[in-house]
Amino acid sequence: MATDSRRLAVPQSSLDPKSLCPAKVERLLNDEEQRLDGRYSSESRGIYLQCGTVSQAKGSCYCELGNTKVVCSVYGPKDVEHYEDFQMEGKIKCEFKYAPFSCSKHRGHIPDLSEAEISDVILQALTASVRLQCYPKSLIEVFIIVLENDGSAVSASITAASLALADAGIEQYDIVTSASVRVYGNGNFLEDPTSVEEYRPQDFDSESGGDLNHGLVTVALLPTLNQVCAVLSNGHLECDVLVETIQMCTSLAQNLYTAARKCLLSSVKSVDQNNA
Amino acid sequence: MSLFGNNLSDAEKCFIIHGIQDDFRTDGRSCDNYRTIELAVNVLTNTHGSSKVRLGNTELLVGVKVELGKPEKATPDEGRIEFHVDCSPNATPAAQRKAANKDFVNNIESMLVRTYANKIAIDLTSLCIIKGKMCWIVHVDVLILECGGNILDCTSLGVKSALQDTGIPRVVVKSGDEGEEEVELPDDPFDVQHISVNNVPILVTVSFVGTRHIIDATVEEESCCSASVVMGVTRRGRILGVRKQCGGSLNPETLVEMLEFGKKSGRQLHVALDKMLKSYEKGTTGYL
Amino acid sequence: MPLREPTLSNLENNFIVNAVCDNRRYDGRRITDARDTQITLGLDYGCCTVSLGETKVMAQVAVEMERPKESRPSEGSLHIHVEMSTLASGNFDASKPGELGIEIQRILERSIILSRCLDLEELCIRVGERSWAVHLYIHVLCYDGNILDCASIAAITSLKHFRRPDITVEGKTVLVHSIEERNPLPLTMHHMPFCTTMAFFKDSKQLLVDPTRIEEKVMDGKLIISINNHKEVCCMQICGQVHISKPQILHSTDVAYLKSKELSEFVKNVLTDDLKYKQNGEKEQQVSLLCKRNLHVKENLMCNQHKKENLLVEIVNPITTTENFASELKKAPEWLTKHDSKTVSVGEGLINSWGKVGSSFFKSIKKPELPNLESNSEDENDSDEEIITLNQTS
Amino acid sequence: MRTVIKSSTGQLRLNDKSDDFYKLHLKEGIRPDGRMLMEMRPMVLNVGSISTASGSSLVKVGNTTVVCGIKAELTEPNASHPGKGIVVPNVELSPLCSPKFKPGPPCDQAQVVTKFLDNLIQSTNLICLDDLCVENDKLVWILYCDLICIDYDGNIVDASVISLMAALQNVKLPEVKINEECESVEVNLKCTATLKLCSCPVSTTFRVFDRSNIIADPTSMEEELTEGQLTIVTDQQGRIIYMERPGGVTLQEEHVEKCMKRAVIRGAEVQTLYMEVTG
Amino acid sequence: MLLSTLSEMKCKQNVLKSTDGSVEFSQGDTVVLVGAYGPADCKESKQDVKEAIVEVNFRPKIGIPGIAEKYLEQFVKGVCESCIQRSLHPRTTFSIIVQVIQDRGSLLSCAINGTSMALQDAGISMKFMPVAVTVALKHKEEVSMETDCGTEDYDVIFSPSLEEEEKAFANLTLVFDSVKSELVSTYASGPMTSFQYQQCLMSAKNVSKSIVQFFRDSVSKKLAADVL
Repeated sequence: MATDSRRLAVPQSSLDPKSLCPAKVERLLNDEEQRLDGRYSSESRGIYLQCGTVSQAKGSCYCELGNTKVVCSVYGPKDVEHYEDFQMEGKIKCEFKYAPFSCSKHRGHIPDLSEAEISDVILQALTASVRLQCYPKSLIEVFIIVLENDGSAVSASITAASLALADAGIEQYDIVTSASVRVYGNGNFLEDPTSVEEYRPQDFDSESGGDLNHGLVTVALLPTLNQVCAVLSNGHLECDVLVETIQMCTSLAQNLYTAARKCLLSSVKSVDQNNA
Repeated sequence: MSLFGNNLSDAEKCFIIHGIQDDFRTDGRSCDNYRTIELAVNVLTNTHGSSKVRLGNTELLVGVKVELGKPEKATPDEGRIEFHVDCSPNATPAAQRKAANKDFVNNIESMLVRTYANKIAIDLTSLCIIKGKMCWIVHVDVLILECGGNILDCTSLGVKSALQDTGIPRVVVKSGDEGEEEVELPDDPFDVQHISVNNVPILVTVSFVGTRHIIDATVEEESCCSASVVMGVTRRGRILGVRKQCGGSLNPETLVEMLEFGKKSGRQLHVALDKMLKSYEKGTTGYL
Repeated sequence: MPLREPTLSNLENNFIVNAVCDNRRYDGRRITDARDTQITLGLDYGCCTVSLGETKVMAQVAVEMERPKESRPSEGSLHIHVEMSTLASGNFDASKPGELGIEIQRILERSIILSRCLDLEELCIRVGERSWAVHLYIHVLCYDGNILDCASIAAITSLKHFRRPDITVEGKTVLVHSIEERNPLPLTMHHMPFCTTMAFFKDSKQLLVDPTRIEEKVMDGKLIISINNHKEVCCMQICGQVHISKPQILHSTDVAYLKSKELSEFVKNVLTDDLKYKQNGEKEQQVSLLCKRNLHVKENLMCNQHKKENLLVEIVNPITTTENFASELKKAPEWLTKHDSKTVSVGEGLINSWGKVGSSFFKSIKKPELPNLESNSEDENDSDEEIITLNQTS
Repeated sequence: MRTVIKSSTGQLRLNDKSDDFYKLHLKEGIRPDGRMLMEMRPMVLNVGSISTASGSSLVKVGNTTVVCGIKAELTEPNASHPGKGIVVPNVELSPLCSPKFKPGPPCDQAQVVTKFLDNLIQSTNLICLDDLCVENDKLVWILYCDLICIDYDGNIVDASVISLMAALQNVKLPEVKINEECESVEVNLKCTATLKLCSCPVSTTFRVFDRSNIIADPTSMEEELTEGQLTIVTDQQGRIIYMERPGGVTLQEEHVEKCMKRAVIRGAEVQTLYMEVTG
Repeated sequence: MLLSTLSEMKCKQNVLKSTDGSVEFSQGDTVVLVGAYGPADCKESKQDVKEAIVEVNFRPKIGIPGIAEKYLEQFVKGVCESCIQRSLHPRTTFSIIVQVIQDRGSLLSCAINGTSMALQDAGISMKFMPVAVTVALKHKEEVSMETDCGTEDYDVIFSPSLEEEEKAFANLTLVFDSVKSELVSTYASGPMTSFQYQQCLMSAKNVSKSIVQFFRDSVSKKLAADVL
């Protein structure tokens, strides 16, 4: 009975009613090359970016990618806790969390392994762009919460985190933008996948190696420097396909740069207006 | 990884980087060479399969245990494979700090989970006994004894060897009273079947140091590395899961080169490992 | 925030050791005397407060249903939890039991659970499916040495005093009867083990029963014996720097046995008295005292009680009536803004940092119409929100 | 002219000066953000925007933003209440929303607000738990009500109550049946039902400044300058269904009365808001 | 005017040797044991340069303290923060532990009254002594024939027992200061009109005065015992 004494007790397990009537998705693309939501395979969803969402934070960003909703806030640079070693470079701490209601199944409150991994990937991506040598002995904290996960939550989080850092006035070499592509069989690439379109091994029969060239690739990019700062993939891919997908992600991420710039510009404008 | 890197001076780092530029590493290897791999399987008697691997100064122990359990609701005709990684506090000074140890272990676990979360790595349906009711759960426990760099590659070698070594008791399903199925375990402990490891991936970490990429970096080299890519490579050169590590960034072209390089090295490593495991069956310990 | 444990000066230290060597103790007791034992039973089943001199422990027993362990499908379980409350001593941390707490818990487990004094098979409801789990909570309220003896008395008394609800099993369903419906049942106990702590001084030559906190601080070590009324030793432990000879152990066992016998008689009497009180319908908390040598003079004087006749109170009606606030309310549409079917807002005053939140946050985004990269800013109401749509043709 | 204080730079460290700063304002009967003492901040309510949740809402009270998502799942009932569903509220005050909060397990304040919501649900019999039962002793609904604070600028209690209520009103439960023959659970996602709510509480929070100045709907800074808040929860009939003041400056009766009066008016306002979004 | 009864109170002071002040306080069948330490040393990270901090630990009888205890804690803590003269002891801590011995209703008021006496027993300087009263409003089971009771169809019960609390439609706990009889803290649940609330408030205020008298008697009795 090792329950969390700081929260109300919940039963050990519960079932998502939707999982009991699995509407099996047969194909993600129809004959007209259209996806379930009507998009073409090489068509991204609209992105909405807004800085300064969290009034209490040093910097913050809200990102909406289709139905996927992510909020990120940044605090710091502040003193590192005294017991940590002295460092000439600043440190970033990143915490990524799915809200309990954001996925199809209710999620626990304590970060699990996959959330810890994503935190790490985002941290690595941000480390590449932040000028850490400008912040000796300091800590920059990045908190990300996914309110709704309808696919590509990791990409949305990385983009939001970088914009939030910019909003906080943290020096960066470049903004980080990120995009995901689902590889769907030979030669089909679904850009900016929704949660239904994300790779799940149980969708395949194990006979005849049915999941060859199925997988999901996420890439984060420093667009003006043309440097890749995060790569994450799963599924079963051939190397050439992987390379091709990465290139596709890179160009998608490159396109996001305009949106990110616009968002930052408009947030600066609105601050100016308020001051005036 | 920089987390466990020791504090090298700038001059030392410079020496290592320049060496790598000239394809000559501090221990005499060239950029595409692994360190010596020492391998032993079936080292723990109270597991179903086990292995002990030493790669340079990195050493770890892998034990596999199987137990009967219930399949997940979403996948009623599949068994499960679960990974658990432990790091001895003696493995490296940083591992004595609890938080750092946990991050380190999580990192390995999540990469293993990532590369095994597909249909190809292990045929999970072969682990199912009665659909929706009973299956085998394979627990893979990794104990890291010493960290000498390139822990991920070493872990995956250990896991593959231990899985190869694993014998699952051959159970018989009988329909008992009241139409319920009964499962009978064999009396003979050697009446086992082996898990097919033909498509099990090996992790290959390609590190970018200075201006070149290398495989199998030592701790010192890891602390000079600006970015690295870990990938799961199968025997046939397919890629199951990629992740970029370390805080630096990479040119897209370099990244592609590194992936190609990793794939090539992974296939070679598979061949070498299989050879080694085969010779082991004949009763000799193999060296790479 | 734990306070520091007070230290003892050498002078105090020597005084106590010398006294003990002369077969005397600073509180006037003899070497083999325990302090006054007092048991207070409450209204709740399985709850008692035991004090041993100044040391005070409360015990409470509770049951819950659980699934029995696979290795013992036909048995219930008994769990002991020792809570070292900060009440007991300023240097106890309520969140963790500490070394002392763990020691007490381990010895109680060995003496009560492992000696199988509680019939666990009786606690099984359905083999392999349901059983009772008995939880024994020991709250240490005041620490003046020898918590263990006090806790063991409290544990046994509360287990003896406890009544669990009656149940009926029909097929697979288990029906639990409330106390009003059916008389609750006691737990079956085979024997009553009590712990006795003996402190050793002077190179383990001098023995002392029931050490106080100060005596615990200066002693060389201690011998703990848990023994029941059948003269069966249930648990024995030596701690500290002592080397005890065989005759000493035998002698100690005899001492412990005598004490245990006395205590089990005492506990039995207390419980039968309690039953009588309950039958007479008296609600008073029952207090029983063993060895009335030290009179508790001040206790009754310091206890103040409200007299019944003074308890009548008057209910006052407020003079102002505060009904019908709602009539002051204006009609709705004037202050309410409706943004879309899902979003409304109310009020004015502080400016929102999100501007027109209703229309930007959680906005459903329009599908792009043009198949090339474009950015299209919607300038509604001069707000700065922009919707940027991205697209690419393959 | 209204003065607007925007703390976009994050944490403001309070000192004696800011105390005086407030006192000077209150003397003139106005608060630094331009509000009157009993004036509430503007409020925005949005429902049903999170498709992964069974019911959801977003509430902004001034800068304070709370998102409530309710996830309905099926579980075995509690052994002591075999015919009742389970409702579990949980308030998350993560370090994301304010520098006041630290990462890790929920802080005292989050625990207290969680328990407050739990008490409110139980004491008002807000949801008929018998309705949440699918099959006695076998299968019941569990409603995980997770409230996530995205921006903490004071008065989390009011925002939480409003967002919880709006989200509960927005919940849609699919039809669930137990097939007796094969003992399997059948779900009909097309046929959904809304929750029946027995009451519709609205909470209003006050703080007392300097013994005599009562301010409604405090901001984060105002919370730091005062001790103990007074929360009054009213229902649609204008009755008080919950009241809580854990301590602080002593209050006279007329102050309490004044607050109750304001709470009832506020209650009616928000009730209309609920009506608007649920249609 | 209606009349009601307050349940019997009992107060035993200085019961624990280890604490600075301790009280076993019972109201009817509800018993709590309260211990207070302070002003005492404080961790640097928690220190307040201007005033002392108060820590309250509410301990249940069964199980480990959880979220329900945290909720009750905030009331005891809030009351203590407003009654203790904290500015006299900057950078220190007051620690109060409330152990439930027996819960038979009106737990919160019993805990607060107990805390009040424990603080007094510890000799901690206070601005006033908090006095708590629990009130329950219950619908009349049958309509009373007496006409002078007014038109109310409910009973006002002071210090209700657990059963009475369950049956009541509204429960209130009100905490007053002993000097001016102003409201310090309040907890109320259940549908009630503001008239009813005001009624309970005024009545409880009167009752609080007799409880203050009880506190006085207890203290003088203790002092008399000390002299003996």
